Order: sequence, then C-alpha cells, then structure tokens
Amino acid sequence: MLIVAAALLGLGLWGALAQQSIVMLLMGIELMINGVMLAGGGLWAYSAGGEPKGQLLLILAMAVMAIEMAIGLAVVVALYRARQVDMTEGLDSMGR
Amino acid sequence: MLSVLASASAAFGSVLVAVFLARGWRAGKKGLWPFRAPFLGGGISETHAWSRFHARYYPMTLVFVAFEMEMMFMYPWAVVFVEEGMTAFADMGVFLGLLSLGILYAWREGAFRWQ
Amino acid sequence: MTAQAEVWAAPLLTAGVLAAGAYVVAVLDAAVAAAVSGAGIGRSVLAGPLRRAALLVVQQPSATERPDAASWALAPALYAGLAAAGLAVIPWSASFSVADVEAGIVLWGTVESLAIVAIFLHGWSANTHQSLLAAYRFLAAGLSYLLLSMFVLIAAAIPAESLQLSRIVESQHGLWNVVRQPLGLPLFAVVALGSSTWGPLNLADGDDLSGGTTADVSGRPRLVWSGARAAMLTSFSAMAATVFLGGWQGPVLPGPAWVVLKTLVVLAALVASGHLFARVRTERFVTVCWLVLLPLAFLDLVIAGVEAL
Amino acid sequence: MAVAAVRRLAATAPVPVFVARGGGTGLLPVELAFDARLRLVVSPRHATVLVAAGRFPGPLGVAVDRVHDQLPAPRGTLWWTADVDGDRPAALRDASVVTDADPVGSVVALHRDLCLGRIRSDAAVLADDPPNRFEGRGDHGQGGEGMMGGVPWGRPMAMTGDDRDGLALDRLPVVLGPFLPGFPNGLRVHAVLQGDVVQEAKLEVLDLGSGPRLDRLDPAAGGAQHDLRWLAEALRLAGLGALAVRAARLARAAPAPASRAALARLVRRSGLPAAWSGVGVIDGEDARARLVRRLDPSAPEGRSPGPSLERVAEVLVGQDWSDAVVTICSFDLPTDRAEAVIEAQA
Amino acid sequence: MIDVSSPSVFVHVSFWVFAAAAVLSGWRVFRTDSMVRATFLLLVSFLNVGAILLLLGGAYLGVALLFMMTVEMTVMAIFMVAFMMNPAGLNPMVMVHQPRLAAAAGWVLFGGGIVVAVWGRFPDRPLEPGRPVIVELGTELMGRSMLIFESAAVALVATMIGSVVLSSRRSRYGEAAGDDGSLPPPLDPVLGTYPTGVVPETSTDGGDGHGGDGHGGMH
Repeated sequence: MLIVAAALLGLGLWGALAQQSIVMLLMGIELMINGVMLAGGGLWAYSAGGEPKGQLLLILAMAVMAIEMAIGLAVVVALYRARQVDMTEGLDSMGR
Repeated sequence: MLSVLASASAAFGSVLVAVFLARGWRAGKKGLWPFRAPFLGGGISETHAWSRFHARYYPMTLVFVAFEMEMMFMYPWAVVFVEEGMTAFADMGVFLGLLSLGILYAWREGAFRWQ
Repeated sequence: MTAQAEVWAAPLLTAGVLAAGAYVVAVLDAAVAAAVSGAGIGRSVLAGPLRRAALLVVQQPSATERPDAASWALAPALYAGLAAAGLAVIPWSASFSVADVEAGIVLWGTVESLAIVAIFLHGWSANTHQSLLAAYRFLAAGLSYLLLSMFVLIAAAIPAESLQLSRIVESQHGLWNVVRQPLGLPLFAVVALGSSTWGPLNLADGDDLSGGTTADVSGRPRLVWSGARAAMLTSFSAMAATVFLGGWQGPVLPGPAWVVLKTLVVLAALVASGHLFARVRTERFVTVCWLVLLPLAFLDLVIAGVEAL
Repeated sequence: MAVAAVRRLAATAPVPVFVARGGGTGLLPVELAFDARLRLVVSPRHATVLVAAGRFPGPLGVAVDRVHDQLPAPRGTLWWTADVDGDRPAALRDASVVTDADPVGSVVALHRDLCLGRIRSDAAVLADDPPNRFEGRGDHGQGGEGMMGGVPWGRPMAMTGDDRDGLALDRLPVVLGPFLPGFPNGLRVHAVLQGDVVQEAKLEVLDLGSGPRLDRLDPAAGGAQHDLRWLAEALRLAGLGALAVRAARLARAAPAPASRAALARLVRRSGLPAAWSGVGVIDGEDARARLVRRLDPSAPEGRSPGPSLERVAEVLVGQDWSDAVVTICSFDLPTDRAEAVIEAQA
Repeated sequence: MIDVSSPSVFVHVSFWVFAAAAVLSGWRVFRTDSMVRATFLLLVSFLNVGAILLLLGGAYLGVALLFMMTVEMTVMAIFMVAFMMNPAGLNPMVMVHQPRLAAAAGWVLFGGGIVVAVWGRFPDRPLEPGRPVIVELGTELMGRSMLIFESAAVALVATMIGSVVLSSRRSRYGEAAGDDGSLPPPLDPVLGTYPTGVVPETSTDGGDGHGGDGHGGMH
C-alpha cells in the first residue's frame, strides 16, 4: 500500500519538476496528492482503526487539492491574459 | 460494490469491443480522403479542428470546483441531520449563506455569461 | 442469492433492463413524434427502431482524417458502462437490488460527472469542427446542472438518514418524496435530460450543429452511441422513480412491477418533453441554472430540512 | 444468412435522406419532409440517399461533390430537377434523375435496392488525396515540424490570434455551408472562429443559375406557404423535428387558418420564442420578433427581401456559432428563398 | 463491507490490479502527447485510488474521491486544451526541463517512501468491519470538528472569489469596460482595425508569435 503511494508520490514529483508548462506542473502536484490520499487511506484503515478524524483529514486533503487547482488555474488564466505566458520559464522575473 | 463494477465493466467491455470491431483501431486510416474530411456543409477548413479551444466560461468552472468541494461536506452532514437536529439546521443556514455569497459575487462579476 | 451468483447475474440483469429500456425509449419517441406531427401513431412504431438499427449495422462506419481512435471508441463504451453502473444501485424490491451501495447517491453523482466526460470525449475525439463546438457547449451546461442533482439527492437523503437508496425508498413509506419535496423531481428531470443530452437539453447532439458529436459518426458506432443515450435516459428514469416516486412501494403488485411502471411514467414524460420544448441556448441555460434553478435547489434542501426536524 | 436478414430489415427502414438544395428549389422541400417513409437528416454521415434538388452550377456543384463523398456506403444519389439539361456536377453524373413533383417513390426504391445489394453503392468522385502532402515528411514522418509547424496528417494547426477578452488562443478559419441546417440556398459563410465565437464573418451567395423552378407555390397563398416552409426549417433547427413535420405538411397547400393557429400555439408553448430572444438583432428586431411575425396568420404576407449580407455578417461577429446559425435562419436573406416568394406573388 | 483485518484473495488481487493501474496511468500522464489524454489518464489514476479506498472500507471516502476527481479533471481538461500549445499532440513533443534532476528527485522520494513503508513502525489497529463510517464522519463534522469544517467552507468561498477575481475579464478591463458586471467590451474596439468580413490569412504572423517553437529557446 505505502509502496504504491510512494510510487505515485515519486512520479508526481518527477512530473512537477520536469514539466515546463504550468498546467502540467499542476498535474504533477495533483498526482502527489493522489499518493498522499492513498497513504492516508491505508493508514486510516490499518493503523487508526477507522477513526473519523482520519476521514476528515482525507476530505480536507481533497479540499486542498480543489483549492490548489482552482487558484492555480485561475493564476494561469490571469498570467496568460496579462503576458501570454504559459511556461514556467516565462516567469523568471516576476516584476517584468 | 462488486456487482456495480461487474455490471459497469460488462457493459463497458462489450460496447468497447463492438465499436472497435466496427471501426478498427486505426480509424484514421479507413476510407478515402474525401470521405474522411470534416463535414462542414460542403465547406472546407484549412486547419485541424483540434486547437487551443477558447471555452470562455473559465470563471464558472472554477466556481463550480469550489462549490462541488463544499458539497462533499454535505453528504455526511445529511446522514446525521435528523440526529443532530437544530445544530445541523443552523449549520446548513451558514453553509447555504456562504455558498449564496460566492454565487452572488460570481454573478456580479459576470462569471455565468461569456459571449 | 449467494454473493458469487450475484456478481455473475448482475451484468445480465442490468444489460437486459438497459437494452429493453433503450428499445422502449425508441418506441415512445417514435409514438410521441407521430402524435405531435399529426401523422397518427401507426403499427410501424414498434418495428421502426429495429429497422433503423439494422440499417446502422449495415452502414459503413465513418472515419475522419486524424481522430483519437482510442477515445472515440472509449466514449460510447464509458457512457454505456455508466448507465449500467447507475442502474445497478436501484433497489427492485424490499429485499433485492443488484448492489445496495452504502454511498448510493454519491455513486450517482460520479455516474453523472463521468457521463459528462464521456460526452465530451465523444465530441473531442473526432477532430471535426461541429462535434468540437457541441462538446464544449455541452460541457458548459453539464458543469451547471450537476450541482442541481447533488442538492436534490442530498435533500432526499435527509429524511432517510442514509446515502443508501434502499433506505431512501423506505423513508418514503406513506408519503413519497415527490409530495414531500415537490421541487426535487422537476430539478432531477433537468439533470436527466442533460445527462442523456435529450430534448430541450440536447446540446451535444443537436441538429443545429448537424448532429453535434455525432455529426461525423455513422454505422455501428452511431448505433451504439444512440443506444447508450437511450439507456442513460432509462437509468435516470429508474433513479427518479426510486428517489421521488417511492420506488418499489405500492399496493397489490410486486415491487419490481412498481419500479418498472413508475420508470415508464417518468420515461414517457421525459421523451414527450423532447418533442414539445425547444432546445435551450447554452449561455442562457447556464445563467438560469446558477441563478434560478440553484436557489430553487437550496429551497428544496431547506424544505427537506424543516420537514425532518 | 443472418446478414441477409439484417439487410432485408434495413431495406424497410425509413430512408435517411440528406437534401442538398441548389437553385430554383425555395426552402425545405416539403414533399420529402413529411412522408413517413423518409427521414430528413442533418449530416450526410447519417444518410443512405443524397437528394440533390435543383440547379448546381459551378462552385455549388463542387460543394455537392464534397458532400456526396461524405455519405457512408451503401449510398446512392438522386437528382431532383426541373431542368435536366442544366449543369451536372461529377456527383450527379451517374445519379438517377427525377423530374416529377414527388420523388419519394424513387428515393425509397433506391434505398431498397442499395440495401439489398441490387445496385452498387456510389463511387467517390473526388481524388483520394489528403489536403496537403505529408507522408514521410517532417520530424516524425507525419508531416509536422517542431511544435506547431508543418502539416501533421495533411493539415496545418490553427494559430493564435488576439481576442476581445485578452486571451489570445487559436483562430480557426473555416468555410461553412451551403448545405447546413438553417442555411438558405447557396449561402456560404467564410468565418474565423475563436472557441465557439465568430470573430470574423463574410457571407457569400453562390451562383444559383436560372431556369424553371422546382417549388410550386400557390400564387394566392404563396406567402403563407413560404412562412410555413421557413417555420419547418426553423423548428428542425430548434430540435422540434415532429413539429417541423407538421409545419411541412401544412405548407403543402394553402393552409387552413385553424390548423395554422394550432401550430402557432404549440410553437409558442415550446419556449422557442424565448430561446431566440435577443439573438441576431438588426434594426431593433431580434430573431424572436421575426419568428413571432411569421407565426401570426393575420400578419401581412408581403416580405421584404431582408437585410444585406454585409449587415448580417456584422451581426454574426461576436456571437457563438449556434446563435449565428439561428441568426442566419431567422432572415429572409436575399437568396433563392426570398426570390421564390417574390416570384410567386408577382 | 470488506473485512480489512482478514481480506480475501479476491481483495488482494483487486488491490494489486487497481494499484498497478493507478501507477501505470500516473506515469502515462507525462508520456502522452495529447493533453486531453493526459488529463483523463490522471483521472484514471485517481479513480483507481478511489477504488482502493473503497476496498479499504472507506464507503464514503472512496466514492467521494471518484466524484470529486472526475469533476476536477473535467475542468482541468478545458484548461489543458486552452493553455497548452499543440493540445491534441498532432506533433509529438517533449516539453521538459531539468529532466535528470527531476527524475532523481522522484526516485529519491520513491526510495524514501519504500524505506518508511518497509521499516517504519505503524500501530496495528485495523478498521473493524461494520463500523458506521459515514455516520461517524457526519457526527464528527457536526461535533468536535465543526470549526475545521466551517473554516474549510470559508476557505472554499474565498477560493471561489479569488478564482473569479483572477480569471474574469474585469481584472483586465476594470469598471471602464462596461457598467453591467464584466460584460465583455464590444468586439469592435479590439478588432476595430480589421474590417469585418475579411477572410484572414493563416500565416503565423497573424498571431503573437506563439506559433513555432520559440518557447524552447528561452533557457
């Protein structure tokens, strides 16, 4: 269980670091949270005895993902509108 | 849950096989070029239809994602509603109030119109 | 029934019901069309769907210059699989349902949202203009009506104190939800029409875009897609009958008969609406959905809440 | 065995017909619209029989050729014309010709023979060439170069361009028509779409030729008949196929006022006027107003030829394509359809 | 409900199938050319993790993950298509930077995860079968964790507002653009330089230089 979660985390980090495009970077982060969800679910079921707080934590992780995505994508729209930038390289100097 | 998966995958699998049998894996290589041109009522296109499609309703979709996440809290809430009574009802008031606020703001900003 | 046998019987049962449902939808559709057009309902109404299906079997499947072949085949398959998954959680009697999932109405939400993915993929994969336009305008509507469904189903879950469909049916003993929460059924009907892209909400396959996502689809793939759409409408009708019309509850007749009967009533109403109401404009629908229908769904929830206290 | 049975069943199906309207046909050919043995479809992909109605000189003939080659097998073509000596595009060279008022019998026979394999499916008339040569070219042998360049699989990719809301995404230059639902005869739109919104539009009417006409409007009731034909087209566009059939049946002869009023009632209740309000406004009049005007049987039947193509093009810009189609349909554009009424009333 | 403490062979097999599918589709996300495929591959990865959560007895959690991620990825697809060049992957492409570093970091994290998974010590307290997990979650939300839940709601409303502010047109045109919400400014001022009805050329200079591979050379 945790090994699979680790694999997802690793894949996600690779994606997030390697991808040039901002939207693909978001995808990498999502994949990492996916791994976190899996690990959390496993620990909740095997080590926490189904404690309701564990469920709440996972739901909150989902909420974090939703917020991350909504704000991330909104930033992409705003950036693209302002500077036609859709690559991380384009953000070298924020003040430009 | 298992039966749901079994039903869904049976229907899914059979239809998938049916369509692949009909169209083949390489649908792009079947038929003559004029047959495969996109139908534009006798007109033509210079470019591929696939493009960076300007959907125009971006703010609406983002409001939707946030809204949807809020709803995820509502399902367990509904289950204990009767048990919790007034607490849950007051909670619902706060919740719907917050959501309405979000929608009102989005509406004022014109998030639901795009043309 | 043992667990093993159930797993094997489930696909057969759902597939059978969906196939029968799709045929009934086609017959109802032809009958209503004949009545509205003033031609009068003839005997050909019964054989018509079979003949049209035979023609599509004979017809050459279409191709485009550079489609996403895998997704193009996946989309109708996903759509049909979702109709089956949705139907599987419907309880047929007090003691039998294919799968009485604990979070049944949440699963329905998943079915609805994945249906949006299936329809979008169907329009995207062809790489042609009209189907792409249809896919995107459908997406706007789809992301709007989905919220309605969540609200009305949650409202139905309140008196049942459960997300399970069998409990929701039981909670309607004596008084159906259609009376108790009068806004629920009409709002759910909007979701049903949207998810099967039918009638006034046929934004994905509309005639004004030369058939929308099917504009460049012919032969068996088209037959499968139309069948899946009709099957989806059937699943939604069964769900509406279960959540708002008391499901298997009713005098004299056995439970499954009541489910079928109520499903047919909803189905007839939905199909008829397709010939009596014009297609909505996407942008106006989105606005109305968020600003009128959604507050109504709030109201539905409040009504359910006040009642349950 | 089973295959033969399926073919026999298919032969008895209502014939899916795609109609390409050329010159001298007026609006929707009602003779085809209300017969239960036929089913008018909106895409050639859904049809077995292509009915080319009227005259097809020059570019209009090329358009017919394109549509002809898009019908799936088994396919057949019928030329329904009042002028057999007129221009005959490649697609119609081997087509059976019908000159009488009612082609339904011929269409049904053609469909049956095709399904039962008694006659061969129509061969393609255009050359089997991709839009651009690409095979073996480019970085990956699919014609593409770099990220966006070249002609991958025969076509270039769309390029970005400015947009009113500041997001410069791809612009799709397309030529649409003339055989689209809601389009008057011979109308073609040269448009640039960004997303689903029309950024630029130019309207053009292809040469429709001259000669004897196919549609025979009753001079006394020509206006009413024309209105009903228009209504049938509009209702089909709005997804109200059954009501469209009803309108087409009424349009066959001078309609009785009572049945026309009943149809108008149904249309009003369908919500179509509401759906069209605010669309395609010219001179303070929207598509809804134009619809309501035609629903009213007591309205004066004289029709002005409608606004110029340039003005319509101006209104199309900024609308989404679905609304643009409604806008185009809502006018009596100065093409063949308006001409038919003016002729009938003269 | 599946008994977590003594799972059957079937559950074991399903777990490894779902797990393999989740990892495989997660990897394919970054290896496909089509952005639509990439998005929905990520969705497949999420769906499989949802299925595993269901196997673990998370009756609500699993389905909620399915539902939520379907919706999120649908929205994601809209943005992927709009804001990526060559969204359908008509020309095969590789758009990566620092690939070695990224891969190394990924492997390190994976290795660290394995170390924790294999040598880490976790309490052995499995979920008892038949525990009413959904009701418990509801009670938790209404009771002790009410504050957390309410603040999550507020955060989400803030997200709504924030994303509208960032993504709506008004942030660019401001109040001057129109007095009724962010109704778009009329098209003409923007495109006023082009006479309506001109058939455009499709040369690359029609855009803003986004075409071609000008992006690759920035580093």
